[in-house]
Amino acid sequence: MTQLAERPSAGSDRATIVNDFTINVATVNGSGSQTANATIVNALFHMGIPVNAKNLFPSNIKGLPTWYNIRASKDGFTARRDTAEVMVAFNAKTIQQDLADLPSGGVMLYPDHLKFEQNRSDVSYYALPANAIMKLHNVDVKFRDRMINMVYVGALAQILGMEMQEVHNYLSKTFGGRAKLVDPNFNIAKSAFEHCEQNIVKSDPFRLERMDGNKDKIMVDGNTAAALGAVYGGVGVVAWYPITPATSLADGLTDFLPRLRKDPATGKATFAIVQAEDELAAIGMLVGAGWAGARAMTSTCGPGISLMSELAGYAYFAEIPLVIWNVQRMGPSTGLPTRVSQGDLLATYYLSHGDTKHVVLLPKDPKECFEFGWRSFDIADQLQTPVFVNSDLDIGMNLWMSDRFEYPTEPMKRGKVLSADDVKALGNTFARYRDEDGTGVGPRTLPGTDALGAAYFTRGTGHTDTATYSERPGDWQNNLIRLDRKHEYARTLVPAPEIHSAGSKLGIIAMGSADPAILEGRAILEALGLTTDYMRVRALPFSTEVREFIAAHDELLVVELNQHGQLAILLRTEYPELATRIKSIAHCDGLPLSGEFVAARVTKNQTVLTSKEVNA
Amino acid sequence: MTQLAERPSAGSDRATIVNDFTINVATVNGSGSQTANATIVNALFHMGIPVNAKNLFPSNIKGLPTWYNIRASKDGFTARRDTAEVMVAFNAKTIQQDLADLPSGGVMLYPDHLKFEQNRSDVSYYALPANAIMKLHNVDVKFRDRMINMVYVGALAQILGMEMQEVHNYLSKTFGGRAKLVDPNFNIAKSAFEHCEQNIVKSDPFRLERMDGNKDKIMVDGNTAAALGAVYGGVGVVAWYPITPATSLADGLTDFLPRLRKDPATGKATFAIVQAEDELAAIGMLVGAGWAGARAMTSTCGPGISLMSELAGYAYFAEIPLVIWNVQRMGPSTGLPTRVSQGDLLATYYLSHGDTKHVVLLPKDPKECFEFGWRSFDIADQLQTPVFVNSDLDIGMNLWMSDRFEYPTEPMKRGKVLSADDVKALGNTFARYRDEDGTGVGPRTLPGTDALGAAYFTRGTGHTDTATYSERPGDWQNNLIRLDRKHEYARTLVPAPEIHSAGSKLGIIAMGSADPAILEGRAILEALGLTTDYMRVRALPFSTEVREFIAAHDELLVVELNQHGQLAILLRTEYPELATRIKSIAHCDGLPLSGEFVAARVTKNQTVLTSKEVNA
Amino acid sequence: MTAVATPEPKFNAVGLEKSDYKGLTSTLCPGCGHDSISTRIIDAAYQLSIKPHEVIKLSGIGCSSKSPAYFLNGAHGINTVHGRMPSVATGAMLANRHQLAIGVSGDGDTGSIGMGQFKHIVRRNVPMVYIIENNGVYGLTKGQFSATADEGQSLKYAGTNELPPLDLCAEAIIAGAGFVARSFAGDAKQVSELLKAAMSFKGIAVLDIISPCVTFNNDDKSTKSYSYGKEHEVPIHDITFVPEYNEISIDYDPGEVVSVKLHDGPAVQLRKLSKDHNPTDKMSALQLLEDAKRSGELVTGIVYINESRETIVDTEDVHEIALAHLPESLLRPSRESLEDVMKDFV
Amino acid sequence: MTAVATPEPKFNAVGLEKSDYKGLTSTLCPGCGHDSISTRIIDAAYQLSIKPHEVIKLSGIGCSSKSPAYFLNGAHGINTVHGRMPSVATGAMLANRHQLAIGVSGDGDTGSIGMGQFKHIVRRNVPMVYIIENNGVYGLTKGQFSATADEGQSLKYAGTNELPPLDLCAEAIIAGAGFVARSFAGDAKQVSELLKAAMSFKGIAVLDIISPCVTFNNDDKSTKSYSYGKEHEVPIHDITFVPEYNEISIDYDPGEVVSVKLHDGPAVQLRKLSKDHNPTDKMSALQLLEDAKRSGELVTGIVYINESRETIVDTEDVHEIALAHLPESLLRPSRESLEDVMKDFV
Ligand SMILES: Cc1ncc(C[n+]2csc(CCOP(=O)(O)OP(=O)(O)O)c2C)c(N)n1
Ligand SMILES: Cc1ncc(C[n+]2csc(CCOP(=O)(O)OP(=O)(O)O)c2C)c(N)n1
Ligand code: SF4
Ligand code: SF4
Ligand SMILES: [Mg+2]
Ligand SMILES: [Mg+2]
Repeated sequence: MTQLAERPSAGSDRATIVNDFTINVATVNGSGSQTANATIVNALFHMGIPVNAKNLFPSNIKGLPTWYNIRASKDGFTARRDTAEVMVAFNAKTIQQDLADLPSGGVMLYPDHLKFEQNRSDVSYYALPANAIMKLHNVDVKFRDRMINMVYVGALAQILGMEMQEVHNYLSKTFGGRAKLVDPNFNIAKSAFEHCEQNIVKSDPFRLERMDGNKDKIMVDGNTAAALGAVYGGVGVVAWYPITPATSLADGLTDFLPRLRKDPATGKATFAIVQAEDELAAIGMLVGAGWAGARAMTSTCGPGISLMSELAGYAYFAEIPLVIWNVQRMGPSTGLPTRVSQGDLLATYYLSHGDTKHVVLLPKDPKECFEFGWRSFDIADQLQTPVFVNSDLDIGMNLWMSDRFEYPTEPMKRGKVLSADDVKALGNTFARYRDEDGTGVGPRTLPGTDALGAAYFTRGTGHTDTATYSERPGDWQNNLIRLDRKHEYARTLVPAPEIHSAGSKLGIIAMGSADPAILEGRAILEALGLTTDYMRVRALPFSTEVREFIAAHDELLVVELNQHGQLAILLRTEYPELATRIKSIAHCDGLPLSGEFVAARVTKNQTVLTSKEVNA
Repeated sequence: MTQLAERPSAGSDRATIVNDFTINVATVNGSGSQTANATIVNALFHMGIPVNAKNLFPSNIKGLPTWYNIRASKDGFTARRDTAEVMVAFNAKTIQQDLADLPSGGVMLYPDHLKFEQNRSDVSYYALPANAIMKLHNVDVKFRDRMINMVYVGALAQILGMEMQEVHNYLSKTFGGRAKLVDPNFNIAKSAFEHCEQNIVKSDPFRLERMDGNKDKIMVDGNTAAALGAVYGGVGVVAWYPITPATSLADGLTDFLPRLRKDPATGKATFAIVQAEDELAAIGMLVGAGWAGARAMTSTCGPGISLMSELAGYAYFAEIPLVIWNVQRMGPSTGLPTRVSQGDLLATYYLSHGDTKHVVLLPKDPKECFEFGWRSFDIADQLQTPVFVNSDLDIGMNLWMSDRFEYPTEPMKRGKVLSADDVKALGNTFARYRDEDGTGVGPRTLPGTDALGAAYFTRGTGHTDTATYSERPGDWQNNLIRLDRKHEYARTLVPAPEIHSAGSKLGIIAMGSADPAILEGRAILEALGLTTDYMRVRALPFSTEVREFIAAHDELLVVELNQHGQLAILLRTEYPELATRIKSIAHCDGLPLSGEFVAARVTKNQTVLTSKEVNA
Repeated sequence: MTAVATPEPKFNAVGLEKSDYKGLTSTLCPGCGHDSISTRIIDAAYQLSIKPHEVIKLSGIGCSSKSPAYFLNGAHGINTVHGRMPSVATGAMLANRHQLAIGVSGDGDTGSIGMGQFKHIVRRNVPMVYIIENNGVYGLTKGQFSATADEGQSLKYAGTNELPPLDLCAEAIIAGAGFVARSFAGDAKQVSELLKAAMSFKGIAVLDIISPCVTFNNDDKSTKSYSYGKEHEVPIHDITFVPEYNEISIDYDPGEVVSVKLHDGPAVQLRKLSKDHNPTDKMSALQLLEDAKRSGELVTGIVYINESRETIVDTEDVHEIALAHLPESLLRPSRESLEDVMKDFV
Repeated sequence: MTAVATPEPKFNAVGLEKSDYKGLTSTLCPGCGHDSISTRIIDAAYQLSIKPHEVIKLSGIGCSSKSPAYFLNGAHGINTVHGRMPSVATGAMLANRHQLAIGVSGDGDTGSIGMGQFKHIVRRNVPMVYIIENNGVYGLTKGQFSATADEGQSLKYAGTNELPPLDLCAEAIIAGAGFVARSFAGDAKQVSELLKAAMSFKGIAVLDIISPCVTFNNDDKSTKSYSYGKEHEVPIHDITFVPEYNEISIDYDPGEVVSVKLHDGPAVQLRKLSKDHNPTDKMSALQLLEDAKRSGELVTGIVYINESRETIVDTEDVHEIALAHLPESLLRPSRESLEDVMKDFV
């Protein structure tokens, strides 16, 4: 077979664009385009081309429009782009609009049975005889919908220069080498490839070429990574309730735990996974497990976070370690369940009534999801408190090109747990909530500790430092002051911000999945002559480095994916004396940020944007 | 009978202190001291002496220590005081500590059967033959515990000069004039009075004297006032779940609604009250009722607020009017259920995940509870959103001397509700979420509207302005921007702050039940030569006057009854350019603030307290 | 209407066509049981000549809970949050007692997260039709087991279910429901008749309708599949909804037919089929369910019916004018009354 | 121990005195039913020679839920939030399968806010003793009706209750509980024997104990009062807990006694009293409850017992070493295994 990319480009006088464009696959959801799309992503990845994928799917099971964006970026940028040059238009309902969305010079691949108006002359149209190919291969009607997608795989291969060998490799891997599945799929792709080879005159400039951009990289989604991190973090009890986009994190645990965490000696599970009846029960189970001494976690998102509010406050106050993965989706309310946002920062930090304040970690990508997967348990155990990890739908459910995961660098930190011997050595007594070392953290014992004086009573009501019930004003106040001291101590335990200094007085601040867009935005700005510094905040409460960065810059732009500029709000709250330097660039339409957006908004920003102006 | 106060004071060479001291009654809870204490409060009130009462009760039903503070203040101050001069020590368990807590020159009344060490020589001891008096009156053992408290009523009357006629008046009123109940109680008091007359040599300077300080005042608690306000606000559906200190608000509705809101023509209820199975169900019922067009409300506190989180976000986003009374108690978690705090400001303002932001009203006293009782419905209907009213245990459950309630000054405002005719006039169509007038509020129809095109579908998911489902980024963003516009509009509808200007550059900012302490604190400071201005914030979001007040002062001290200085946090967040002027004085021990505390902290405050320092 | 003989009159008694009862086009999977139930709701409302604006449609979250958008466009609808439809329905019916409430929920929405509210709405006897579209899985979150999934069942994605299923009919009966029926989305006629009866019932009518999820739980072995239902359905009786009680035609042996009169005129006529079952006896109803569980039969029909309980609208003695529509004169007492009340406070 | 005949040996088999099982002094109202149940728990644990540190005590919120502080000071206790004790117990027992969990809840805590979690913990068969101290009111919030209050009952403060009571025994049975008993706090002997049986049962044992609230609901007419209980209690059988099955002495006519063997040796011996009741039959249990409701009898004893279901600890196949105590070597897989997994991602 001849890759079209190997032939001289015909019909286009524009310069060839290699490994630097985006393919947008428009299909109907539930039609089984996942395999086809994953094939493309993996083929590009194995051709050494930096790639990333953003799945824009609807909140239903079958029949609504869905788009899958695959970006090739020779420079290694992995943010979503605002435009896609190559449109695979396989959805009759959206084809006309999909055409309209193409940039000038774009490419339109479509199955020849779809009718639409070719009302643009500035794009290349490639019709694919999809039905004919399916007929040729005599595909069982049951599999027809799914396998027809291999037509565009083959066509893209031929037209753009994607290697068919890599297509084959991926199909083999995904179907476990079973020829009965691999062959029919591959053959359809091949037919499409051959059709293009013979019939299509390439009139566009886009090409894919093998390069060496992905050394030591892996392709993985953040939820899988988080699950794996938790497995290596020694998770004991998982309690969860299905909800998009948090479900696949629990699925990851359901897959990996039996594989990696059965005791080889006995075959017994060193874990338990419970699908709870709802999120109130899920967090209740964590409270019980954390109290009893197992590492306990859940994965959920906004509605679940709201439902967990009462028990999250209980765990904060009764000082019970547990980990809550909040894979954020778009709110308020049910919102857009299949769209991304960073809208739960305030909700998680302040979750529950009455002066509660939590620890929140903010991973940026699958690699950090893996790390926070295990580290969150260490932090929770050391602080004896709930730890939230605010991932999001983009990190959690999309395939990311990621650095390889690093095996935990330190042994587990289980915090101040007294054994029976410890209690005996203390004279058969201990003070559960006494702060001996200024960290605000007291010692605890676990149920079952066989020593007189080891037992204590845990409650959500006022207590002395020996855990006895108290309504005395002084006891109450001392306890809250100690909890605040613990919050200060937390600043020293949580991951410090990641700082990119280029000597500018203009600093960008962001968190989590905004990172790729910031990196690309900074590169665009740099090219325009505007150098920026950048701090990626990795946790609440803020560590001292956060303040230092802000103090060292004249103007700070806080770029985030929510409506109210929540990170900016918290930074201003924390640093009133620096508040006027902090400007908010908040955006909230359900799509991951793009580098173009960041660059445009930073350029535009010359006036002070207070939260009020942003909200107006 | 001779009031001791009418006799020349014997055995004390100190100046007489008239109508300006505090009585602290220490008893065992569940022992039935309410009647006795209420008698004292009411007697003072009817003697024209400004009075107030703070009940410090434990979170159980029977047998634990409880204190009841009654303050007489000729100057009309109604804040809690840090000390009480007159101790009625009727609790064996606390009597020794109660003695220790007396200020020098204080008074100790106690039943002569209680043993304790009279280890202070700077107080006056008055022993009361309580058991003997009970025996004299042959009280049935069933009523003994309760009625013995009348002993201290009679003794206080004689020793301090409280009028026995007023004691009798109150007993008559409270027992509906039934002599069978009035007489035995009064007779015990009388015996105690007579005992004191004959046996006690007054050695203290405290006296009560009739004055004319309470014209046009009433004595009432805030929960009763709130319930009554809601009755006059046209509440339709009440759904609630018992929780201290919110229960008596619902009880008020259960009392007043049948009395005031049965249709005289049919005898039918123009309301429905449901004790729900929990707070999730309570708010669910409000959502249903508010959506269907009835005025709907609940009363709850912290744990209930947390549980309502998901549906509160739903109501915000689906734009359903309802009213939530949050009678704040001490948190986090179950906390101190019978102690006061202003700790839910952040929790209610930001309640629910994903960029939700609510309207919160902040009443200061029963009168304002009455007003917000009806006005909150107007605001909720006009804005089509949940309205929180953050009262607290101090306002809600304590007896306050209050101005008389004012009948609603305006007819009900039901907001933009389209009738069948309206819809027909619009051509049988309307756009539920279209912002025609820049307020952010669209028109709604109620279920049952008999016009083609009147029905629409309410949801917590993304929608266009005609209420059809949408995942389009632009639709989503427009909707959130409109909701923010509505938030801006809310600033113009909510009660503006109350401002006391005395031309100072130092401003105090507070909210709710902190008011009496601020007023008294300012008076103390004024006497010391420090003039302060004062703004009492009455709602979130802040109206423009709030900013103006801050901008007009060099230094602002935000005094509040919580741990983290939540009002200060929100003010700094809102006005970053003024943030450095705003200092936090937050206090959180479960007791209402006192004027002495305010004065002392304001005096001490010379350095900038940031939230971080407060938290440390 | 003309007297020309047509199979079905085009307009019903309130002058509406069948199409006036339609909703939006469904976005559920083709073949989903839920869609056929929506069609039955359209049929029943049309046949009962209900005016769409007199209906309110309510649901929680799930594929099932989406379906109120797919019938009766002319009725106000509210898609609430997961598991909390019962409380919202309670509030709505108190605010406007004259609406006919049709609630649609799923086995997850009712049996898992919503169990507490379900029990309590039944206990309060809120007048409404409460439909559970029971497919044994969480459709919308892609096929996890729900609380009604078969014990020991294995699914490719969800693994093996180790827990016994809850029986939502038994739950409803124990909690005090007066109308409890089980049916099968594949049995169009029965579902239609049940719906008409339920819509005419005074009090809460709980319909637990097996409604296959063709995408995640339509395996032959699953008791929630079409094939299982078709093979194992055992209707207890043949159900006919009779608009006017006195119109009941006694075509059958009297012993063969039980007629249950409903409060406002209509009745349901139950012609005995396979089982000897007295649907007015609670224990017999529980026994029927228990037996069915053991035998693996999908027993359908009215499991229990008893219209004697008062509804919440009665016990609350709610005004005839819907609370939502009361005039200010009835909502705000007089100025004098306030002065009067304040006398208590001096 | 000496052989001198004393009424009760001072030390039990693990060498502890009764006082080693005490808790703090109660702060409940004098005479509260809950306190007598605490005393019975102390008795039972002492008699079973349970080591206090092997117990965990759990509760929700309410007067009843305070009581874990008043027994077994030597056991870890956790007073959770209102209605959510079941989920906390689930997590705790998964984390440490070797503890004996004793949960104390109220009728409000379980029947109102906690209904959903209650049904689901029963369904999951979490091994524990689940005690409902049932007084028909919310004691701690001062006397509102709970979901088990009598229909039509009037109380001075709470007014009249218009709703039918939920029967928490029936709820437990329907949800799949293997040990369901009703008792009366005034019947010390029965409560003690039931507790010992429940503590020895494998799986969840639900005890619905009528526990009078002397402050708010102790009216003669209330079915939750001492006087009502004393007058209307009808024990089904005389219950004797037998530590070793083979020790059962057949003092009675064989037909008069049913012995139910428990998994680890002990048994309960039930000598028939007033009623013919087969406690191993689910329908018969439901019938018993239904009849009792109609007759107004306070039928007490083991309503239903069946130890056959697996507990959650079994179905989850949890390690013999408590998850809470696993060493790092079993909690963190090897470095190589991670390399191996990552191969999936390239
Ligand atoms: C609080 C909350 N938790 C979880 C979810 C995610 N969720 C959506 S639908 C659903 C289950 C629906 O199952 P079921 O009620 O059986 O409906 P079906 O889709 O099977 O018709 C879940 C768990 C949610 N929307 N809200
Ligand atoms: C979320 C929440 N809502 C309400 C309350 C208030 N509350 C405390 S105890 C209780 C009811 C207790 O009743 P029950 O369980 O029957 O216990 P009892 O006091 O009668 O023993 C309520 C409503 C609470 N603590 N938490
Ligand atoms: S996933 Fe199942 S329940 Fe959901 S629409 Fe598809 S078939 Fe129906
Ligand atoms: S109020 Fe009732 S339940 Fe609570 S302690 Fe007193 S008697 Fe017991
Ligand atoms: Mg389902
Ligand atoms: Mg109770």
